[in-house]
Amino acid sequence: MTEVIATDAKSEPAPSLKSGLLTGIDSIMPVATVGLMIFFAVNHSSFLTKDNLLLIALQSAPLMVVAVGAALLLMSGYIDLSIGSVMAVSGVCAGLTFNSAGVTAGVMVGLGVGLAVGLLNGVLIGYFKLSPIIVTLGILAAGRGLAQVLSPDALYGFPSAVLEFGNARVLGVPTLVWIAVFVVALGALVMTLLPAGRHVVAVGVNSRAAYLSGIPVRRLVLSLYALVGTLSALGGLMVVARLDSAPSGTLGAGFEISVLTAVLLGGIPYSGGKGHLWRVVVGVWLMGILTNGITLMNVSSQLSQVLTGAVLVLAAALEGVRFWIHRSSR
Amino acid sequence: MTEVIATDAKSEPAPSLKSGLLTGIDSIMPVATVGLMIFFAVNHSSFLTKDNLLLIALQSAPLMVVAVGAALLLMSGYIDLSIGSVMAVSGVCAGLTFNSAGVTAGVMVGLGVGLAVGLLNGVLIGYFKLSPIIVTLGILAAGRGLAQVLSPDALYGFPSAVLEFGNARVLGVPTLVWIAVFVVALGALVMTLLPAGRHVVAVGVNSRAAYLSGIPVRRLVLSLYALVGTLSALGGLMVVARLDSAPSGTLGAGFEISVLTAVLLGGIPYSGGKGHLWRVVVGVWLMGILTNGITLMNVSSQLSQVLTGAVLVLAAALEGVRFWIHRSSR
Amino acid sequence: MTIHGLSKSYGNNVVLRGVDLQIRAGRIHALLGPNGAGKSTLLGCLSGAVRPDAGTITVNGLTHTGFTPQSALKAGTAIIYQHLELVSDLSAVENIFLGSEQRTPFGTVRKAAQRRIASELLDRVGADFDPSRPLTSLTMGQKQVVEIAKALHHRPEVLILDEPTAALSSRETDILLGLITRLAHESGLAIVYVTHLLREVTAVADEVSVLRDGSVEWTRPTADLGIETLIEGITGAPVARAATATSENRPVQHDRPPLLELADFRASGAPGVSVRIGAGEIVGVFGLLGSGRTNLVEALAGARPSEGGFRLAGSDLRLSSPGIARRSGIALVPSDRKSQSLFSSLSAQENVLMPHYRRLSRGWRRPRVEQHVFDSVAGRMSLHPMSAGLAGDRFSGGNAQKLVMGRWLMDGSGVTLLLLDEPTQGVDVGARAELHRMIREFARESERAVIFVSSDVEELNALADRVVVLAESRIVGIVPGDTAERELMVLAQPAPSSGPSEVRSEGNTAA
Amino acid sequence: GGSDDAAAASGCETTYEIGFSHPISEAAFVKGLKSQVTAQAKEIGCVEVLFDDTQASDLESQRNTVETWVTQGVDAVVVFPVDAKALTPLRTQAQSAGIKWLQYATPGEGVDGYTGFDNVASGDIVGQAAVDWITEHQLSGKVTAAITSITAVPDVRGRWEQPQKLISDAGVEVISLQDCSDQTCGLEQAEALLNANPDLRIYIGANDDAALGALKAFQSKGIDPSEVFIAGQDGNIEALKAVKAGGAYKVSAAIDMIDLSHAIVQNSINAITGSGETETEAAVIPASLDDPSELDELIAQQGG
Ligand SMILES: Nc1ncnc2c1ncn2[C@@H]1O[C@H](COP(=O)(O)OP(=O)(O)OP(=O)(O)O)[C@@H](O)[C@H]1O
Ligand SMILES: Nc1ncnc2c1ncn2[C@@H]1O[C@H](COP(=O)(O)OP(=O)(O)OP(=O)(O)O)[C@@H](O)[C@H]1O
Ligand SMILES: [Mg+2]
Ligand SMILES: [Mg+2]
Repeated sequence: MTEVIATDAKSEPAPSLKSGLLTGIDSIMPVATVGLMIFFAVNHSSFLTKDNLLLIALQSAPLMVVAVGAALLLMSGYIDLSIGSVMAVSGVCAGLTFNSAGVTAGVMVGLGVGLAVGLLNGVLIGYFKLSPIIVTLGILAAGRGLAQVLSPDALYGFPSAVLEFGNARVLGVPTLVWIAVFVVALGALVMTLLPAGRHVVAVGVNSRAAYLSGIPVRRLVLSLYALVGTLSALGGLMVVARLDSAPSGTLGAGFEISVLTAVLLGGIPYSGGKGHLWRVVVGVWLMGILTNGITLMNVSSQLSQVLTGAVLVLAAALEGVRFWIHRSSR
Repeated sequence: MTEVIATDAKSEPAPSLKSGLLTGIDSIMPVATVGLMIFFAVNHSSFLTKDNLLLIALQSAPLMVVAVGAALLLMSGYIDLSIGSVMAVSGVCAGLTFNSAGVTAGVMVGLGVGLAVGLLNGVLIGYFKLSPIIVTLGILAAGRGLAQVLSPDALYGFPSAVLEFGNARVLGVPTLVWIAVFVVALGALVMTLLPAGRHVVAVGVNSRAAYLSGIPVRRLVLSLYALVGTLSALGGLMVVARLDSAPSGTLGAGFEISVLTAVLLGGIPYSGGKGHLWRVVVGVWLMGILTNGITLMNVSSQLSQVLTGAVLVLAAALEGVRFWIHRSSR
Repeated sequence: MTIHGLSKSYGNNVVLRGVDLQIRAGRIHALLGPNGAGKSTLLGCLSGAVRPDAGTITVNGLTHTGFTPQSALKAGTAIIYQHLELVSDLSAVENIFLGSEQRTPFGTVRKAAQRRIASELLDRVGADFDPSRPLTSLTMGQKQVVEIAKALHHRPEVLILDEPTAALSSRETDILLGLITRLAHESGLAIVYVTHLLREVTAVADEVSVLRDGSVEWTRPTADLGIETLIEGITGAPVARAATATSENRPVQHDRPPLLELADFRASGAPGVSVRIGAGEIVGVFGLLGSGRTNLVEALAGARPSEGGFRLAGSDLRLSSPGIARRSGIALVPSDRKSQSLFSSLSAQENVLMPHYRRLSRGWRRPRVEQHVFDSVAGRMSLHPMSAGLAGDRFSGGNAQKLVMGRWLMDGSGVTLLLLDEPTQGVDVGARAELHRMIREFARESERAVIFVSSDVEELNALADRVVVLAESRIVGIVPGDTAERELMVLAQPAPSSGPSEVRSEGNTAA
Repeated sequence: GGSDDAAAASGCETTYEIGFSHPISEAAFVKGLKSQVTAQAKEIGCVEVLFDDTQASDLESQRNTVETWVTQGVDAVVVFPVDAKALTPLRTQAQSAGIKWLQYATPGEGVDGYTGFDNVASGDIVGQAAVDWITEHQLSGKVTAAITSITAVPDVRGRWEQPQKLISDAGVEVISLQDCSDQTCGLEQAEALLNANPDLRIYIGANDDAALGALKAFQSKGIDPSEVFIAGQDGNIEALKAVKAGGAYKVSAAIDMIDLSHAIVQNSINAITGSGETETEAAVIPASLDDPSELDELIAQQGG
């Protein structure tokens, strides 16, 4: 799907064994995911039902939407830790608007707030060159506080259209899943078909060289932060629509960690410049089935943490193996 | 104090105005900290008492100890997110040993476990080249689970020596504060006087060049992770001694975020290679007085989050200003 | 040192096929060969940066099958890499001693002693800057000198230099050549010297080996060799005229309106520069190390702040960023390829096309068009290996340079003013002639001009219509392109501090 | 203790300073509780309450805050300890400095007072209500149940242990007992469980938030609300309104918040002055449609 880096194997036919090994390793993560699915399927009869798989897709939808934005940002070498709070602020703002000005207005306001926070991040980081981690950590704290100031009381019971939207299905598939698919497709489109996709990667690999060759680096960074802000807001709205409630204290709390994990699981290194969007999709899906499987199998909460940790370390190990094989092919 | 990078101002006498401006900007963070202290002192009579200041030092001691290790690691371009769980695992192991085999054995076991986890991280990351973020995130999850498996029930009521140690004072200053001072001094020593200090920076700036100069990069990375593991264990033990309890579920939870924040506040960029240890000390202290002042002034929890966020963004902005002025002086 | 049967391949790309070589103490052994022949790879095997697949290296009677950087130093080999491998945020002293610090009995660093020794080493290689300055404040050339001092500090028996003069001006080159001659003939070091500048070979080398396609073609004493034999050995073909072409039938464009006019143009704090450049002109910029050449071309490309008059093709411009400069048709090939222009992990095709994706697209990208454009540039530059998908950092130095040059020399790049900082560094003789031809062709197209910085007088003579000579960031002379080296050097000497600046500015406006 | 400036200004002899530390500030219920405590303090007069900002049961943060109060010399602290054992040394230190140490939500040894509600009773209320509902509809063995826990706060384990025991004894299998205390998690857990166990009809939240999330799952699945029994604990306003709406959300073990917040302040004052009752267990009230007027009153308490 979304090849960000043309691999050697593609342009010059390598000896079949090694190229076979390489593609093999590249697909270890998907294979591991399938393996995990088989494990759960064997251990719980209802895992591999259409309903359950659709459910995983539905539950992963907000994560997927935000992860696409975060992946693009990370490919360009930047990071956004404010995601969870952006979801809360925009969810709360939308919630406040739903009841007074209607659903469409609420959605607009929610997305607008996300865009605004994204622009703020982008200006501070892209134009004023402030540290991405500190700035977005700051916005994370401030945003959560702001959300609670805006809505000290619980915010719930929106117009029925909200909940209906959260539960709606098209062709048997939940609308929210369609939205996620749409966003992934959009991301893939940008990365493969649009010039901007190359620019994102260039900035991630060598931002000075990108700047010197005339790519508007600051504007690109600004746009990416704006994108992540907007997608976070969208993710927040998706959660709100499903809950029919916008709990300012907990909405999206810790979401940035899940996003980061999914994106890193997807093999995008922190230093940027690499990665395939479809592997991020696998990363999100892996996290989704893990939570689902653990819930179904009623694993105790301690053990489920050990399990999650083990999966992460394993993912890192696979990543490592891939790295070694690629390297020795140098 | 601990100058990691010789600044231009030092080596080639620049025009006095600019060098004045530079030192001025370099000390904005300390000045801001003092400013914040004055603000709190004016607004709350008990802020600037000896007891309260000692209390802040005491409460910051575990953070300080771990932050020194994390700062060195970050300077070399690596990161450890497993800190909180390492504190928990080693605290729990120590706690299990205290009652059966005595205090000294417990401390040894605790530090040993921290060292072991650190070595594990170091081997996976330094030798097998696995992704630092994924590996340590994995260890974070797995470690917390492990701690809870080891001690599903609350672990408390240790030999009295433990609590006494946690509360002891030497020359009127808590022993734990002395430990923190000692660790900071040790870190400063390494960074300024020992070859290892240069190697850490070299690896952070250009690890390939460091490798080609004959620096044993993998061993250095391993040692740094071992150091962070051991210092995390020490931090965990300090907390345990103060609590007289080793709660496996919450001991050290989220500590890695505080550590990262303090270190980044201290101006060590994520990409490594730069930074002054004394500024990390200021970072830790700033976080300490902020929490303390907010508690004293009874700021509402929402507002306090907004405040904390604002301080972070401000810190990033100061860092940005510093960067610009340094740059334009080139 | 004896090398026997050394082999190395990357994937299916066989780089070294059983290299045999003998290097004797007290001799300078030049290693020549076209770009991508495997020279750097061979040297990497000797320094521990690359692990050979097969073969042995014997130093002082001890036989090794491979090195780590540490064991190579221990065995007595020291290397200066083609791409400098220094730690930019440390000082020169710290870099020189990195990994082998002088220690007190307590294990602490002996800073004063290190500084003293570093100063001595730098003196020895003819440098006079403060060794405690951080590396970021040094120019390319000064960094090169630091790298040499670092290698010497290890008191090696075999000193390996991979194109050490590619980024040096002729004065530093002379100092360096003098230095290695002394080291070989007086101190008895064995020296392996890789270069693409053939007059250096005839000047200092005792023996020459030519490496082609991963194996040694021949090894001969320099005394029997002429330049033609060398070129033939390297290119594998009889000397083509183009390879030695100089500035004949060069039209000087007095009649045409100037394409570029600089009026008191000041590059980030430097004194003002005024000059006019006509369409179709190729202007060389000459100066000593640190004379402000890089500063000037970077400012012209919008990469550094600048003030003053800048008029291109009749319109006044304010260059606030490379992006804006680019849209006005200005492009730069910086001299520091690794950190400023190459996208190391991106493919060759992406490296060449990066600034052009938008232009080549119709909203969405057109892979076939992209492929076609790349193939045609790569073909014209004879890129080796001719592989669109290979990552930028896997190309040899000269071929990587072709990638970043090809970025702007391609057809329809939309560039009218091309700025080149050391455009052919690390490019072999054959390919250099080819690049020169392409630069000339580029400039001949309507309404274009090229400004290039070069430390190589031969190159200036071969390419430039006029040469602007810089000293301390001021224009101290504008001379014809075929001006002899001696004359250029005299002009480029920094003036005594009381020098009357009016005299210089007179020459500035000559067009 | 006591800031006398403020005392003079407000016409009090002395104003007492009380620190109230609840480590889950982000929960909707706690926000309501805090404002109610402030209101009660105003009503009682001559007392100032300081609040802790600790979130997500962060032990370190809680300890630091309370320690700061102790050093500052407040008159009393009321603490909902993340881990009571871990705060014992601090309690001793406070008490030896003459500061009264009261606990909230969980009783403890050696404390100067206790204000709370009975977590076991709370668990009993929802558990018993579930059992009654099972019996009434004769569903023993025909349906399954899920319960959530908050293992990070082991002191409130009555909330899940009681219902687990009661429901199992009533012959209904508890197919899931996992951590969950917010709406998103309740929703996702319930959805997954419902898919796997179409006979899941009983969902007991360790707090109201988890149960509210689960409610959405049952609703969107389109299951007849009369066939479902959802219960939560705490009695936050959103849950009370869900109960009042008469759907699947059958009951919330609601804590009488006025009672509770009044006692938090009054018990502290009593402990400081050494006179009067210092131990109160606020009523845990089964808020359900069985008693609509009670339900309305509880909603009114929270300004609904
Ligand atoms: N890491 C690598 N992975 C794959 N191929 C490589 C790698 N490094 C070098 N090569 C290939 O090895 C060949 C020889 O490269 P090398 O750098 O040794 O050439 P060179 O003779 O030094 O050329 P130049 O004169 O341009 O510096 C080239 O074809 C290059 O593409
Ligand atoms: N980053 C920097 N910080 C401080 N001084 C600098 C910096 N870069 C260049 N200089 C100084 O500016 C002057 C001009 O440097 P510039 O790089 O333009 O010279 P150059 O002629 O291109 O030299 P080279 O041949 O080494 O590339 C030199 O004195 C140099 O020391
Ligand atoms: Mg080379
Ligand atoms: Mg230069």
